[in-house]
Amino acid sequence: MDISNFLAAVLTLGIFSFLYKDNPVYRACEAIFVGVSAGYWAIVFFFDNLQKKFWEGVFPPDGSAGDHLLWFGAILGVLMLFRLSSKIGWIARWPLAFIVGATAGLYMITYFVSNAMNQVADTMLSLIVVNDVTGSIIWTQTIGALVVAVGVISGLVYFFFSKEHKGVFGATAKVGIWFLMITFGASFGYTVMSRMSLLIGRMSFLFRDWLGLIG
Amino acid sequence: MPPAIVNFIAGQVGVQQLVVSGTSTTAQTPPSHPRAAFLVLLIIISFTISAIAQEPADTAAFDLPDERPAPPTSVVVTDFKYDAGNRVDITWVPSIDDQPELTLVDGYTVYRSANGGDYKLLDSLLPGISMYEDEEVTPDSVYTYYVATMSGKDTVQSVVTQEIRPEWELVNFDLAWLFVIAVIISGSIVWFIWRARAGADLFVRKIAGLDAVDEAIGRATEMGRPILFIPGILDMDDVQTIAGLTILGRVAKQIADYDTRIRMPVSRSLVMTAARETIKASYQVAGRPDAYSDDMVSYVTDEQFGYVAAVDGIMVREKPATIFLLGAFFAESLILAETGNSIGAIQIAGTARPAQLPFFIAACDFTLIGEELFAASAYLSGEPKQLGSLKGQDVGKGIAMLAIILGMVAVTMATAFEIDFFQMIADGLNQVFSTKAE
Amino acid sequence: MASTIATILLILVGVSLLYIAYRTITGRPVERRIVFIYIALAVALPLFMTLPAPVQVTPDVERLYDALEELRPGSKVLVSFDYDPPSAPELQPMAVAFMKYAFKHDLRVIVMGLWPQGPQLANLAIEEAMADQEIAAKNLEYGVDYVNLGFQSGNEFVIQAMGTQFKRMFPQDDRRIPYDSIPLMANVTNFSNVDFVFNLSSGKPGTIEWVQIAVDRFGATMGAGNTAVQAPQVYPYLRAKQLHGLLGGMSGAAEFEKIVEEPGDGTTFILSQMFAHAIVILFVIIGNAAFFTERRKQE
Amino acid sequence: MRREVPLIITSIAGLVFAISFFIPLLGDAQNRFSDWVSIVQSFAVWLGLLNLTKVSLEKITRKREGWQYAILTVVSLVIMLAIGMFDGFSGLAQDPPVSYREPGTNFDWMFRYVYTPLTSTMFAMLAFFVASASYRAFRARNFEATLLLVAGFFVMGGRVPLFDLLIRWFTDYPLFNQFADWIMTYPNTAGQRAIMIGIALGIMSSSLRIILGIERSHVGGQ
Repeated sequence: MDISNFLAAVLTLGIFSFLYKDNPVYRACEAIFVGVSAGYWAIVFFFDNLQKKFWEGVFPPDGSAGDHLLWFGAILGVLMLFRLSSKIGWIARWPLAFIVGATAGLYMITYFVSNAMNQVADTMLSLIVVNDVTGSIIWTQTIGALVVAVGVISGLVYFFFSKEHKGVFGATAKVGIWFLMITFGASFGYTVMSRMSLLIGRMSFLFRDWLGLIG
Repeated sequence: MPPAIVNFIAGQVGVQQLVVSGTSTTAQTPPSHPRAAFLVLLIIISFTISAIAQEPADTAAFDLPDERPAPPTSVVVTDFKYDAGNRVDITWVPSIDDQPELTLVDGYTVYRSANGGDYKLLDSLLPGISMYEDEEVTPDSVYTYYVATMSGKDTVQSVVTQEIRPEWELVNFDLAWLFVIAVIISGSIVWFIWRARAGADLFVRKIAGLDAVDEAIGRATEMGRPILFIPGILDMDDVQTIAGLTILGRVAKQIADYDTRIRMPVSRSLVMTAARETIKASYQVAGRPDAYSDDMVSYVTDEQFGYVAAVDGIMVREKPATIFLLGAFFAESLILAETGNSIGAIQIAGTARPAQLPFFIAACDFTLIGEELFAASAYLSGEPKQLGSLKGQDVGKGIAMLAIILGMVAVTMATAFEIDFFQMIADGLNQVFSTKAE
Repeated sequence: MASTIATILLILVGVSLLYIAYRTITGRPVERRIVFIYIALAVALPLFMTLPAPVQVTPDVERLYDALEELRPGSKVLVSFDYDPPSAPELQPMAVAFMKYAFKHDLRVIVMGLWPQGPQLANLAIEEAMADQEIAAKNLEYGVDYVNLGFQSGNEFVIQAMGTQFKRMFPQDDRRIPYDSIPLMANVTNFSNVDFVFNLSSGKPGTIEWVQIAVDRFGATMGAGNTAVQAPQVYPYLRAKQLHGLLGGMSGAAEFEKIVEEPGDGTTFILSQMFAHAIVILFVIIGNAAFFTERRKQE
Repeated sequence: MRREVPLIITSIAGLVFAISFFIPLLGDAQNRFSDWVSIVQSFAVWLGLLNLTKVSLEKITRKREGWQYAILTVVSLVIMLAIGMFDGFSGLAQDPPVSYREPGTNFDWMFRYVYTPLTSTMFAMLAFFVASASYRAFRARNFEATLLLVAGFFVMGGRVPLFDLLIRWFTDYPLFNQFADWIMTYPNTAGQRAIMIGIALGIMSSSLRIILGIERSHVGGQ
């Protein structure tokens, strides 16, 4: 038997043993998982970023001029490590402030452009979709356009907080919540699908790669 | 005459020369006078007509193995608008021999000369391509380009383009509308925050889930069982956690009034500190500071599944009558909701994470959906920055709804009745909102 | 043989559900561990079965395929592997099928990852694609026909910087070859020099960030494969043509395998997927039947 | 000093990224900042590792509940780091250099046979929990939840050939597949889009607050 796969199988079954009940084997596997995954991340970030991008960026192996502005990144990074100390831990807020600011600046526009503006533009749909050649109405797409338009507007009405949900506005919000529920239903179905796939992957590892029972 | 057209004609001349002489071209000075251009146009037309007339002969010539492909035509270089002066675009019309069913053309090569120096190869491109973006230019230099058709080892060059000096622009006017709308929304957010700070009364509608809170706490009191509050698994830097704790403030006050017990295991030490402060303050407001104890909030572990296992244990052992799940939740949402459900607790949940919301809706009694969580938090806290943001966002939603309705009506009218006026409005709106890069 | 036994067992499982339904409705629900056993069987047994499941290719998958078909041989495709091993059962079949398609159609593949595990999963996918006889016969050369640029930290900021220059974020590839020495990357400066971007994503950073930055800001043409958890969220992008095609979850993988005619794990697993869904649906129905009987009694 | 400096840093970083959309000349500054973000994130990962070590060692020295497992965590962490560092530096010393995670290295072996099964199985357990929740918790308790579950059914049964196999006796037409597709393409898109626009505006307002210094929780203010 392949020793590598055997080890992987033992670890797999060790984690699954939690399903019966919490037990020392599971907790041991969990502890190993935490250690190995922290080590994995640290190594990858060390070699692919710190060594490859930062260090060889500042001191290129081919002897060309280095990019010394990269030092700023490293200095900010080192400040981050001060968080481990309770006395001067506050200084770690500087790099954090940098990351938070940069992310806020980038997101502010990217989300606005891609998730608001372009979506609004794409919802300005013709409620009548006509076949260019024959000139007749394509009913499936016409209904689809209507569904999208009504769904988006009523959904926005539901999330509009400056007006009480009464009268026509309230009725629209009601339609909005129905649309949201169908949306969440779709998400629900897809999430179940996703979770089942994860299990299928492990099962196929156990029966195919390890035991070799399936061709 | 716009330079592009001059260039276009110059390109055509180059082709014709090639066809006639069968040799590669030299640089052509484009005709500068409109009348000269017209003359050139006439020549082109006559050549084209003669080419059509000779078509059979040409097709026969196609099959010869040593046939050289035609060069690309109409090679035009344009400065890319609204950049830092570091991009020019070269476009051309592919060689007429570049047809999917023919294999004569292997692709194109683009050459550049900077400041009148030698031509250097920039890139080899696939057949069918008719554009190249050169992003290795600077505003300090002047460039000329030519494109060549590749066929085996053979290359046939186009004419050389006009000289171009990349220009930089300060402001990207393509995005002017984006900027205007962003400023309107940002401005209204700031304005509303300012108004709220000045003490203006900003209206926020009632949130349905909040009504259930009183009832749920009352039920726990009747049954004499504790209330469990889970603020998600993220730290204090997540807005959902903060919103959860704001609602906790209100819940804790009610609990103090009713003299019920609260139990709050958390997965971050900072959240523990903040939650203790929140509950303590609420007990003080309720006039029962003596009833508060630090044991109400306990830190469990940062580890996701470890935390879930511990909370599950608490649920099963202490059987809380009411469970609040308000904050940022991940895969653990369904495990918590399921266990809570199995002990028969009333569950009030809320998160802004779309992937977890379905599970809460299916397994809990009340769910604050997405933004409702923040709205509830703003409503309860009355904090100016939260309230102001909420109102400002409503302005954004208002604009979105209005634009959609207007655009929809315009497009529909334009399609149904083919009225130009509506088409104009529809196109205009689309231009304002669609920002797709080219 | 194994297939027959599995089928018989599965039928028995189905029949025993009736008993569970009876118990639950009469107010004696079974323990959760019993439920665990059911789901384990529903997933494991179909792995031994050889029933063909009729996979139906949906328009979203077709759109991706059409977009790929438009690429001429020699086109450069950037594939970003933004997922980790837990999502591999859904995304790896897509990756393998995509690689096989790309190599068979002489597309030049540039691989990268915004998740640290991505490049290693890419290596696995390439390994598997290379095992195909037709592809092996092509003797594809690393650095010329395909390249693995590796991982870079910075999440969406990596995409942002790549908009100007790939080299900035990937000074060397995963094998530590300098960017400038890789023949395939010789004329690739940024997104304007790749013909198509394909993104395999299971979260953040992933398809959403790629659309926001690479597509909407830098004008890349993009298609994506997503885990089923994420897929519903990117449908608005699909409608607005910010995305050209989407493979969603295991069924998306199976459909893609069908349309590119490279049957693989997606096709094999779809049967298990089907039975798992059946069990979940049945459990929801049983649970609700009990819920409503209970409620009626109370009234 | 403790508050002001981070607030200024936040505003500058935010402004550069937001405004460079409209002012192309800021592109270079933005790329510089992206470099730094990338490097700071590596340090954040190492911070996590040091934190984990610190917590685990405390647990061990104070013999807190589960300290034996903390030993395992530290040992496996050290082993992983040692293997990675060894593979990495010995690879760099070779000519041409070899990556630390090339197929065939010890680090790659650890990835394939230790890391992958552990992390995959951890998440695969969710399948069991979904199943038990569907039996014990997902209830059509009101109209909204009913709508959700029904939509979920159609998607679950339509996206795999489940419902279509059941109607095979009547028709070959993939009715449920088409319907699931319709749900995804129209109502789902509409709902997601409404949520999406709302979230985008929410992100815009919180980003604005951060850049303008109104929101200060990340620098320890309120």
